[in-house]
Amino acid sequence: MKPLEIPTMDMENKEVLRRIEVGGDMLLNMGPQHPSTHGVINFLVQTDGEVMKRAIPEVGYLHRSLEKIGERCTYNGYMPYTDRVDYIAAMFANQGWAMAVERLLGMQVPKRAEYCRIIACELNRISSHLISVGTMAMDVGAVTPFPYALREREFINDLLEELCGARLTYNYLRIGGVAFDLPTGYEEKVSTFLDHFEKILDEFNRLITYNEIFVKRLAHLAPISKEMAIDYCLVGPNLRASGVKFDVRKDLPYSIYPELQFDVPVGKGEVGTQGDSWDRFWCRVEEMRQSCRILRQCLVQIPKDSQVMGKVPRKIKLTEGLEAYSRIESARGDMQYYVVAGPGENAHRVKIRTGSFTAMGIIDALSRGLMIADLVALIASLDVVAPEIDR
Amino acid sequence: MSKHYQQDFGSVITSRTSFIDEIINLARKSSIFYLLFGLACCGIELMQTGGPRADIDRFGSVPRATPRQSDLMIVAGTLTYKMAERCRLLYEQMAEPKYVISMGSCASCGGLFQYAYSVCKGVDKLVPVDIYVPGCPPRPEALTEGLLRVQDKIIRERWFSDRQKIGQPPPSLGVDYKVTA
Amino acid sequence: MQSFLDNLIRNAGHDPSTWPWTQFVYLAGMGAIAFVVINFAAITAGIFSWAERRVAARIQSRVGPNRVGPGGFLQWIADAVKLLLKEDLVPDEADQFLFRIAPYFMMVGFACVFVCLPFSHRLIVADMNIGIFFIIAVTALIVVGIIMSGWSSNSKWSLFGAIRSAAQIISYEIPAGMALMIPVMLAGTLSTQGIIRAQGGWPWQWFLFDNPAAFAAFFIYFISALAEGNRTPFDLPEAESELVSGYNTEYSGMRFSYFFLVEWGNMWIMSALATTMFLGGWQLPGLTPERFDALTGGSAVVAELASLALFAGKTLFFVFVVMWLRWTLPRIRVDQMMNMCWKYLVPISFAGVLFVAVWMLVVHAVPALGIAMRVLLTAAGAFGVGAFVVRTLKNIRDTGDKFDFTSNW
Amino acid sequence: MTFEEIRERLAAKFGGAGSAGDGRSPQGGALEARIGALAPANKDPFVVVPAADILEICRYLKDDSELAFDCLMNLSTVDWPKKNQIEVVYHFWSYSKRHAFIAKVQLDRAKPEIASVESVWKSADWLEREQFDLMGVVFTGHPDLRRIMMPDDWVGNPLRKDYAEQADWHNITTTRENSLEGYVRLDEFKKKVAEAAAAAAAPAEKKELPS
Repeated sequence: MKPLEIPTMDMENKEVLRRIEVGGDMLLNMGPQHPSTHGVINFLVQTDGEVMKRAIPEVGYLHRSLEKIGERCTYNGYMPYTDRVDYIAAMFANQGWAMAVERLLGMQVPKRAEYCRIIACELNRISSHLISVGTMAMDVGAVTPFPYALREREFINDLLEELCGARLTYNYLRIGGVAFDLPTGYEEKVSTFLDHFEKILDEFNRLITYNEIFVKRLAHLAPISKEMAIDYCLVGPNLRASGVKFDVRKDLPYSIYPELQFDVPVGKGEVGTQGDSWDRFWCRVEEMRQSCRILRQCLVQIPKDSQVMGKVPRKIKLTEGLEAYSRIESARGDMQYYVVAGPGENAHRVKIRTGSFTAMGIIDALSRGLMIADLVALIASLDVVAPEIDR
Repeated sequence: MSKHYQQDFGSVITSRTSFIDEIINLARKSSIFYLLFGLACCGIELMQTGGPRADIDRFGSVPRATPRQSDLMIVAGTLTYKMAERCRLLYEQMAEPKYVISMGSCASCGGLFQYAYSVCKGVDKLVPVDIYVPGCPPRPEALTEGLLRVQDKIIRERWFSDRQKIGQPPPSLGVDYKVTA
Repeated sequence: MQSFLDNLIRNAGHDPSTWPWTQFVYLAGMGAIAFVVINFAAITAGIFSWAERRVAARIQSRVGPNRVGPGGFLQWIADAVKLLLKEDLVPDEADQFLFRIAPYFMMVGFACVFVCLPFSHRLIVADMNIGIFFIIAVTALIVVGIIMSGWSSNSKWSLFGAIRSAAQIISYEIPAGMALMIPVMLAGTLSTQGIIRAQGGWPWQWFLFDNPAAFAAFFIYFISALAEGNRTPFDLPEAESELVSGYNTEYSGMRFSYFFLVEWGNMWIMSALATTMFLGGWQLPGLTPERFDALTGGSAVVAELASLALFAGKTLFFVFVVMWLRWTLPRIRVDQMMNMCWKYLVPISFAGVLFVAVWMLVVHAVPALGIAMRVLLTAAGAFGVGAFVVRTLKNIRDTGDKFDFTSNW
Repeated sequence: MTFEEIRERLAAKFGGAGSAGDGRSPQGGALEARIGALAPANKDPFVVVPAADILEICRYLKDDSELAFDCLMNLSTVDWPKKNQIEVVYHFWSYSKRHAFIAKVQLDRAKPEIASVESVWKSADWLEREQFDLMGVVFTGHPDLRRIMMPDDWVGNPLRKDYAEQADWHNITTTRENSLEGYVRLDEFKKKVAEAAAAAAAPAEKKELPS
């Protein structure tokens, strides 16, 4: 075995450092292994004592070449990889890919399959937001909400496992439908869970959302104005917390969302400025409640037939250069797939535009003048997930 | 501990441990602090393992954020080349005796990402791995099982003699990790 | 101490004053007592580490350590043995000497406090007449240890932790000290035993319910003690989610276990001090200190044990409250921490001292006013406890509590 | 507004009346036309604009009160080795008007260079850095153009179709050795043993037959 020649971690050779004038300040290297960077993200923090001058995010520690792999796989074969784009909300990544390819094929999905998709997705949205709010509370220092979130997540994992056999990387959706129909008695199980979960949400609010210290920590922290949020292309709850009432499910309705009643929670600056970190937290908590509402409607409205797969050719072959763009509302916001079809059975180019990627870009601008403890809360409030940034 | 002598695991020392060794090993195995090193998808299952249902704390394992205080590095998830040197650095920052669990197929061999240009095909190219936990990602139960296998390994070790790792000798440690700035 | 040994030797039928080497006998006796005290401190700290993990697990609806010994009780021994046997790692770029010596500073500062912490009516190492002053002075050594460890580690996270800790502990010493002055004024002595003797066994005889300023001082002291002990919501020096592990980031093995020990041992100190100063210490209800002194034989032993149990019970309750707070509250930010100290706690504690001075004159003139205030405050305290119980029951009714005490223990 | 209306408005401003071009070849249309025709055959129609004008067009798209594209949703690049082109695809979105638009720029594959639109939309900052890293498109005027995903000393642009992976990176091999090499399945092994036994037995039988 050849001895490994790993380069010395010579910070002076890092290109990014040439762009900071450190002067008399301290340069702090936060991450990639740090308890609250939410995965492997590196922050180069220029600080003057506790107060930061600037925090530069360095990403790419989890760049897994998913876009290149998309060019090598068949359309169906890429579905498991999309799970890994956003492992906390894998169902949405599946849905985005399925919708993009369905768009290329120009096909319709059976009604029941759409309902199955939405049930799976909304359950996944709850579990994703649970991780988000739990880790946010943990980063602010309250440890207990996180195990609570994990406990509720386990129930959702059980439900999704019954549906598709996996706890995290579901691979449930197929191009043209879903892999499996709902198991018998699934509706009752989901509604039992929802009864339980809505009570837990109230308890969650009592425990942490309106906690005095928690509010003091997060109110007025790093507010993002409407214009700034749009300029930096923030999406999802981050954008809505800033006061932009935009939800792909409502404004560019896809799937069966037009048939469902739900509200879009918008940040109101209830305890501080509009668009501050507390608003982003609150938006996620409220979205969980709305997801419960959607799920209850889906369980009632779901058609009773059993067709869950549309007619899809066995080998999907498309004209070269045909391209499609799909937008869905993922747990982390507007998730977009840009697919260019290749000559054979695989795509020529897959580009995944994710919410975390742009959310990460704003941290440099927002971090000026915050404290180190605030940076941690800010990262958590933007709810970034490392593989979604890096893909 | 007699049942452990009958098993043979690679080249790990499985000879009879002394009474003092046994007492020490009992203590060591019941207090394995693991490094919070969630890299990717497996990191979520690692959190769930510490969470209410699987609760790895029952076995005395708590997460530590700093490598200095941890005994076990659970490499949970895909290791990219950009991350590789950090992983090695963290391993070398840990105090002996230290153990490594490679969690999930990405960490074990690259897994799904064999075609990927940026993924390191297996963490054992960098650090000596004690236990491989298969799965993509492994369930919390599987990781708990991995922890129990580490405990099995610890209890058969002789504290007062040199430790020996499975497979190849540990990679050369002659790397200068001076961190400047 | 000396008189205790003298008594012991006289009981055995010798006269120590005739011995030529009495000083060495005293020294050996002190050594034995120091050994006992340090072991008590270490063992309680260890047991608290287990208790904290179980309490945390219960709060987070987990199980917690349950594999080593009954209910995982021996977990702390396993941790200790493992930490002692780990490689003693000193970073290459650290200041070797300071890095090695820093944990001992903390240990010394922590162990010395036990010298004048009472445990029961007679159980105290030395009932110094400057007891409280000694405790406040000696705890400051812990800050020195923390700053040394943070500085010598040559790690930025450690440095952050150390500087935060310095700012925090030095700031909160002031309100804590001022709050402790109020019982000292009421009792008219700095000795810990003297302060307990000045109170009584029943709640309305405690200094906590003596007057509004003392009532406030208790909470000021408790908050400041949390801050000095680096407990949530003031765990900024080792904030795990911000600074990786704070001032002890670079420590491993045995030296890290000292930090461990001091953190949990401090919980006993802060709780015991709160019990001593505000909650009547070991005072048994219905048994005045004078009657206690007069007891002899078996009844004295029983009373001694009862007072020990009462004191330990009150202290352990506060230890539990500290743990409970830690696993419930978020952490505050460093500027909020300083704001709270200098803008609120310090002025209130100073005003409290002045108020108590005036109050003592008033009560001296009109004793009935003092009794009325005690009754009022005790009633208020009882109402608070009642309201808390009602609220808790309502929460349990709303969401349910599914803990099963029989399994998984 | 629909795609067609937006294109008309752009064409009115930038002089291209729109003509024969099929959208894939900007030179095919009228030479003075700076806004290419829509490509309606596709799922999402798009227009092709010349690289030199991208900054000007983007500014207009953002500032015009009717168009008001306040958000650059996506910026991606597509490598076409056969046509020797790299396409840069801009997806615009307007939150105030709720309409979308897609523009493409075709660059030379050997030397892809285009003006950065970071000054128009801040979100372009990271999106452009990503494409610079993975596809090697140089965005002139970008304030902080450096690799984002790959390490600083990485060689090549991975998303190019002709990208070849290196054999090792800092002495870490990029392939996984097959640990099962040299092993065979048990039933195949048994079959082989049986064959070998048969082969060993066969000559003897052959010897026997003639005799």
